[in-house]
Amino acid sequence: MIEAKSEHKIAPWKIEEVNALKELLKSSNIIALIDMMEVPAVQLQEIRDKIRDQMTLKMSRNTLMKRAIEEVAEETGNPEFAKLVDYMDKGAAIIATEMNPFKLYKTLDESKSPAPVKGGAIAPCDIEVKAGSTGMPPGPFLSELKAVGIPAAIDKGKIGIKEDKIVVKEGEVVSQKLAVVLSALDIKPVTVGLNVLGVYEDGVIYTESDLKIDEEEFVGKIQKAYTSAFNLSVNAVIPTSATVETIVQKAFNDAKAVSVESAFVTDKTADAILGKAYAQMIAVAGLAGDDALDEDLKG
Amino acid sequence: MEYIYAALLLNSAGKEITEDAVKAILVAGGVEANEARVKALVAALEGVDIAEAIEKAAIAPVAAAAPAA
Amino acid sequence: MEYIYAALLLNSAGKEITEDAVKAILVAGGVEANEARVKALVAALEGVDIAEAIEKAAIAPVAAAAPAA
Amino acid sequence: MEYIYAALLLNSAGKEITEDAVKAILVAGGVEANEARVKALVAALEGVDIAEAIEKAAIAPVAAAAPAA
Amino acid sequence: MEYIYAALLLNSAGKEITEDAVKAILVAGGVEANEARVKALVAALEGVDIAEAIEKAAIAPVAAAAPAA
Amino acid sequence: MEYIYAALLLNSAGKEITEDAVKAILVAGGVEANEARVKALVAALEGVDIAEAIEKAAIAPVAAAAPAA
Amino acid sequence: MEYIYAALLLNSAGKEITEDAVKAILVAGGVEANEARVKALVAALEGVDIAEAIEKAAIAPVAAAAPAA
Repeated sequence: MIEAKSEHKIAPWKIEEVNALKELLKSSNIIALIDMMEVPAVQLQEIRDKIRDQMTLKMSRNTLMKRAIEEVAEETGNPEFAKLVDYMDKGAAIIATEMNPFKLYKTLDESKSPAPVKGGAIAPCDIEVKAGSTGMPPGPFLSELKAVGIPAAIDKGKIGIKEDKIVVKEGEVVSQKLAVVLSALDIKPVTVGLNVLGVYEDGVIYTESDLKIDEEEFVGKIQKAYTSAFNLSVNAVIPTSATVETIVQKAFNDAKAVSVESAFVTDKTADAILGKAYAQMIAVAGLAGDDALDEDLKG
Repeated sequence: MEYIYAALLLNSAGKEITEDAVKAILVAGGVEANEARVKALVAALEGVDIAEAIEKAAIAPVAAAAPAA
Repeated sequence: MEYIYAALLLNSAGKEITEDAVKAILVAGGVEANEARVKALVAALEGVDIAEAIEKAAIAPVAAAAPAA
Repeated sequence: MEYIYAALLLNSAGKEITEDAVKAILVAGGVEANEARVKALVAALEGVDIAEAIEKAAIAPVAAAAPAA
Repeated sequence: MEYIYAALLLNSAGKEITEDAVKAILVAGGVEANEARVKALVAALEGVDIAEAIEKAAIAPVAAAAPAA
Repeated sequence: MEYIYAALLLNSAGKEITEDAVKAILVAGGVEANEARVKALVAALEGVDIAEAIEKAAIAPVAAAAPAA
Repeated sequence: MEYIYAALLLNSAGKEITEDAVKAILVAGGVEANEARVKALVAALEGVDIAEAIEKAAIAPVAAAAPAA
């Protein structure tokens, strides 16, 4: 460990930096490690502007952040906090906030924006180039397109793409040449922003997979729970204000079904029984042919 | 349903639905007429407007289906 | 409709639908039985699966309602 | 419908639907039990599979709705 | 379902649905009446317009099926 | 529905549905537990196959029809 | 599903769904409450209209019933 060896002659600015980081770490209940490696400067500035009021973002060297975290964990007697360093990655930064980890994640997620894919990167999805004019005049771009396998030609004085084409599949590496072409076509297949590496709150460290909430899934679960409760209440006849009417209706429908099936006429089911017999008569009349029918039934 | 068919046959023919009439039809059809069922049926149909009941049967499902549209 | 009800009664009672049986029911119901119509009915229903036709009738009104909707 | 409810109660409790049992329930409910209707009910329910009739009724609307869709 | 059938029997007969009445019917039907269930049912039915609920039941199924489409 | 949810929570957690357990949950949820309802709930669930009762579609359509209309 | 049932219990009782309330119910039900799951639940429900979800579920059973038929 380089730091261990150089402990006694550590540069004063580093000590200051670690102290500043420690102050930040102690300032809030929720501490997040985020990854901002891939975020271009322009976007980063936009994001910082957006989140400024809700959280403090501080970049530093990993070694210094690690040291600050470990020292805070030790000073506060909180070994769980020290585990945050396990989530550190290159390009990490610290966020201190009072926003709960789930809200923090949502806020950061919503602040992401589309960006061009870089050469050498893995395509995050199938990248498709759409047919149509590129708006560019004839020139070397035409051969650049062709070189990466995009069918292009001059059309009405501009370079046009002849058909939709998936130029790289999800998971494949985007070549340097293709990246340049996609950028020129203003195709932004990646989303960049601050990715959560780990968030500490109250003794628990949350990772992205913990924090990524699928609201649809929750809605589905709520519906399933409600339906289950509704069915159980009705089927086991445990009346509640939400189900008592349905229970009454089920009992009535049971009685009606048995009355009709047995042709035992009651004041509530006379119509249904007579109607059923009539409908059957009409159905059979339909099979009987005109000669077998009286005037009323001929149609 | 034999009992009901017998009653509707009478109604359709414009005859009164009496116990004797229902029984006579059942017997003619080779059905052993249960005295109590005949009695109960005739009593239950008293006061029922059969024409209206049938009409409702023909229309009811349609009416019910309407809000579904 | 009396003729059909007579046929339904026989079917429901598990009897064969013959001209004589239909006629007997009609007469018991006080209906003058038209010979030709009885013949036509019995002929038409020969080989017809009445149970199936009736079953469909239970569902039909709703289906019928669809175009009305 | 009192008579039907009495029968359903017995069926649901796993008891046999007899004239005496139906009458006892009706009387307990303060209903004057009509002898003929009780007899008719028990006779009418002979041969009816109550559980099946109830189940069918619960499903029918849905099945019926399909063609309407 | 015995408890609800007993309650509807009373309703159908135009009687008030009281704990005692429900219990009496259950006992007459040979069902051991659970005190708490009777209480809970009677309480739950208070404020429910049974006639209206039943009326709705007669029409609803078809209409309700629509959103499933 | 609080009582039902309490029962389902216990069932889902593989715990026995007892009066005490239901009451404890309700109280923890800030609900005043009605003794009779708790008792009725536990009694009603005795012998009920909850997994099956949950799956079996209650004729919700009726209840559903209201908002659908 | 225990977490969801706890949340719906609170919702049904007109209480606010807070981390503490959910945890209290789970613990009362003998369920070890996982801090992260409780937090996730409460956070997720902040963006969900439970009343609306339930209303929609009330209609769904019809759809669910169809394949069951």
